[in-house]
Amino acid sequence: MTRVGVVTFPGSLDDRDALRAVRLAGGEGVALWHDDPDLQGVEAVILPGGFSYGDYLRCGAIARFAPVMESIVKAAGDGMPVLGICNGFQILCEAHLLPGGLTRNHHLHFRNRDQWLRVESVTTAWTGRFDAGQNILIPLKSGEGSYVADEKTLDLLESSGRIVARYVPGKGLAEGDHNPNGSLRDIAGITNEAGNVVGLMPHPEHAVEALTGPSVDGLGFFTSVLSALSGKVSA
Amino acid sequence: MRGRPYAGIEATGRLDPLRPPNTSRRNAVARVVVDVMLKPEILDPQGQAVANALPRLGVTGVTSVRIGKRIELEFDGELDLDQAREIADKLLANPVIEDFVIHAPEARASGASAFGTAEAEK
Amino acid sequence: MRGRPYAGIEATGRLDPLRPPNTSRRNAVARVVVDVMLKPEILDPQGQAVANALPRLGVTGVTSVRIGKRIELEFDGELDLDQAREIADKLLANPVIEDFVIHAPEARASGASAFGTAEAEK
Amino acid sequence: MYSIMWSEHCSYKSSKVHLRQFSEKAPKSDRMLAGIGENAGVIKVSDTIAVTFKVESHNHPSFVEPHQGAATGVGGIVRDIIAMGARPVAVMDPLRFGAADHPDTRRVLPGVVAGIGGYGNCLGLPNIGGEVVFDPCYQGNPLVNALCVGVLPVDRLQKKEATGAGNVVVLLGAKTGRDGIGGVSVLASATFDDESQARRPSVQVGDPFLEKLLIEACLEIYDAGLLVGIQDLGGAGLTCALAETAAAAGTGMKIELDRVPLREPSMLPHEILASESQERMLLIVDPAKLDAVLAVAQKWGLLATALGEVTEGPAGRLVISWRGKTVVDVPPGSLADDGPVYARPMREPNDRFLLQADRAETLPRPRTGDDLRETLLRLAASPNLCDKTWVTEQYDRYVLGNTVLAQPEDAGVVRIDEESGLGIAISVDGNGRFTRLDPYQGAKLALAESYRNVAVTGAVPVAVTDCLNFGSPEDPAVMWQFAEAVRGLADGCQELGIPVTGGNVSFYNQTGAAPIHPTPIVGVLGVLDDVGYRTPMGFNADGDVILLLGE
Ligand SMILES: Nc1ncnc2c1ncn2[C@@H]1O[C@H](COP(=O)(O)OP(=O)(O)O)[C@@H](O)[C@H]1O
Repeated sequence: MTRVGVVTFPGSLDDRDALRAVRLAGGEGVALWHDDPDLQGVEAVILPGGFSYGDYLRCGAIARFAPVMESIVKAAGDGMPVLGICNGFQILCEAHLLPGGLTRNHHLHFRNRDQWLRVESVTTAWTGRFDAGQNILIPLKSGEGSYVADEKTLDLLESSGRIVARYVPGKGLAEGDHNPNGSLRDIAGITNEAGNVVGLMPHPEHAVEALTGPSVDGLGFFTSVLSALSGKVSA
Repeated sequence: MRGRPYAGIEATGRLDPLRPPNTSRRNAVARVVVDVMLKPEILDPQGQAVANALPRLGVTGVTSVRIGKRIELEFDGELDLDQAREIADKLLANPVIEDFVIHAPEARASGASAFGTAEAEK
Repeated sequence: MRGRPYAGIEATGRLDPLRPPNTSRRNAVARVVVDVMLKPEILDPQGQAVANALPRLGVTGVTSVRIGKRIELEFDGELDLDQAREIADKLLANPVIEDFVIHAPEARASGASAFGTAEAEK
Repeated sequence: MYSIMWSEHCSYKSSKVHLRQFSEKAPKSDRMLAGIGENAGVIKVSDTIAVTFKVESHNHPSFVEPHQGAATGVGGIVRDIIAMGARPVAVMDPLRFGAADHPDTRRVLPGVVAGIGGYGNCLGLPNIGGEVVFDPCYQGNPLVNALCVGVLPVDRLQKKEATGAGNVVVLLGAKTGRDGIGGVSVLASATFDDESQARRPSVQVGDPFLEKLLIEACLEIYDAGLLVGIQDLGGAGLTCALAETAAAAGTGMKIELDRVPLREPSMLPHEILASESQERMLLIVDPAKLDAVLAVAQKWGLLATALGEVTEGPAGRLVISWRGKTVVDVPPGSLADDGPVYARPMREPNDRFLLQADRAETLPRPRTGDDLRETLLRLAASPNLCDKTWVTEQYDRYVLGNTVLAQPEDAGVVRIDEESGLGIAISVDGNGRFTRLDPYQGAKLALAESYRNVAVTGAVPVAVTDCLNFGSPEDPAVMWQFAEAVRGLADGCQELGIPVTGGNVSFYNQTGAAPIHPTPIVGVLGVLDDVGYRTPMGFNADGDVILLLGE
């Protein structure tokens, strides 16, 4: 079974949820500890949501220096799939694995709601099982989710197909309110040049069971990486 | 910006963000800075978290970190310190847990404010 | 604290939170202040919110508000500005979205730092 | 120490004589593993799993400093739940504010909501429900009640008793500062007047990140079986925790106060003892297991400090030294148990017959289309009926991945066992206006509403917790309201056959001579054998049949 690691930092909250999602997608979830650089032979890594180090100073700023991150940065450079969800996305930006940064929601409040996204890039390690342009519904919950980058970076992301998902209007969202936090160009998620590192503000791991989520659309991220990895093995 | 040289006591990543480069220092716009810090007896979890993280960066000499807010106000026309103080007291600081200090860097006699020196470097 | 008198350009709710009252200004502990502000091109929603709230307080002359962080570091022993700058660059500020300025108020030649003046008032 | 421990907040001196009814009238239940008197009631929900829940107030601090007051309210109730041996799994927040358009509500409400959200979200606890009610009677006394529910294996239940001479007393968590010194006695046990404003204790500021680490560290310590006893530090800080743990075991303690890690080195012994610094727990540890406990603390980056040891009972003494001198030497029971008990005078409020004379039947009814339109618009515009999304969007309801029902449902439902689908439902309700008209019936109605809200999800209601928010007990009319409400709640529980397992009393919610409406908040816990069978509110599909049950 494909082993997917989920890192627990002090203050990580959705780590067990990410492990559950990996399991439901058919993989084996492996708990990784922030203080231990050993990646235990996993083939992909998830940096889960939460408030690592209380989100003090800047979200993800302190977590970036955890010993496990050194191994992850190196492995990511070698092509290992890495998904950062919410706080994980923030950590990836702080670690410069992804460009830009995440700042305070423009309305200054933490916001938790079911959010419509359009999946735009389906060539990443984490989105291969989606259709390009597919609309999905997954929970969003964050206080500092507003994606910012300079114009040049934004243009580059657009032109190279590195915008993974955007906030879009949909059922249940008030008109004109589809962007929940002021993210530039409605960006909800991006990828690196190689397409193995993905950062996503909303939480796919909370949309994996009909009982507890608004949909099961989130499962696609986890099945995608498992397919990508098994494809690699057989190739 | 990284590794930029600095001189004397001032090191700067960038200049005063409020002032566009190359504008004259004496103009009609008045600027006030309000520094808001938690009262010393109040727990500062942010500062604490940063202090605890420093050894991981190989930094050992830091004994205390306190994190507060720096607020830059720009006034149209004359500086009204009374007004600035009222804004700080009513809106910018929470007097139950915070203290504030107001500076008017522009008005300082010597002109040798932190930002001034930094600017001179450019 | 409210309505406390202030003199000249300094108004203070309270003194430097880092220094216990009545300690000498020259001691073995070195202090550094790092001011971190969002880059001017990055939207500052907090500053915006304050700016929008001001007219409600009857304040109309303020044209811009930017809110950043003021971080006070206390070093054990000698001040190491290189180290302070490294901490600021690596941890305290994110160069993608923020700029920083480092001051060492203690070392200022004139001694007329903001907090110094404020302190003298008490 | 005595003035704090014997304060209303800590000793329940005015309420004790009434609260007894909860135990006296409680139906016998072998589900109840811990009841009133413990940090929180514990109910067995299967052969191996138990649930603990409690609602508590943080009203006064939240008026002084809404954000931190509400945040530390969440922190406090969560520590009660941890102290029972449970992992906290959800929170709820019944709130009361003054008029929605009053300027001070603009200060208090956003701060309270941000505080509850900020703390609960950072702990990773889903918020699964609550209330937001506006009424001018709460203008100077907003109510911030917070409920937490936790889950534990039956055999992980923790005790607070400091048994076993020679066992080590360990303080775990945050450093001690000058937070909220005299907080409980000054804030929670007095009305606000100019004098008490001047005596305001310094506000407690919470660190939810540290509390999250505290949760994980405590659970790891429990699972390794390393503890003799544990108690959270809340109101009255160390004083209360030391006295209660020793008194509960009939032992004594020898404590060196110099060992307490301080945020401010200049603190005096009475300040250290009274400090209400947040995010601290007191552990009683067998010396052979001390190293293992310290290792877990270190893993989670927490301070853990041995303060002293348990000494021989019976009738041991609590002896505290500081800088080589004995500063305290008392029997712990005298602090914890021997506080005064008052039977305060009570008198039915003399305006009650006037209120009751004003019956619904005599009110004018809308008769024309225009009247109806007017009434409908007024209802639609009422802040009490408005959409609460502005509040609930600021709370994480998904974290932990077990939330089955939350806002906007009538009750929250969480799965507590993924394999079997075992789950719990909780609702919190109260109605101050009803209770003002008739405290006995008002309390019963709050219970009935909460009970119904739990039952309609498909759960079987099994236990009750309550937070009794009232004015000054020194006012005989308020005392009467209190006594009637307690009698009503106790009778209601007896009739429904479920016990009150714990709760909290908040007195002195009063501005000058004007008390708030008596506001008992009742939380009911229910059990679902399989959350797959929960019933959400609202119609599901076209063609569903609609039935009306009852009259
Ligand atoms: N302070 C709060 N915290 C969390 N949830 C709340 C709060 N206030 C209201 N809610 C939730 O919002 C929903 C609607 O509340 P409300 O309008 O009071 O409903 P009802 O009138 O049916 O009780 C309910 O699910 C309730 O639990």
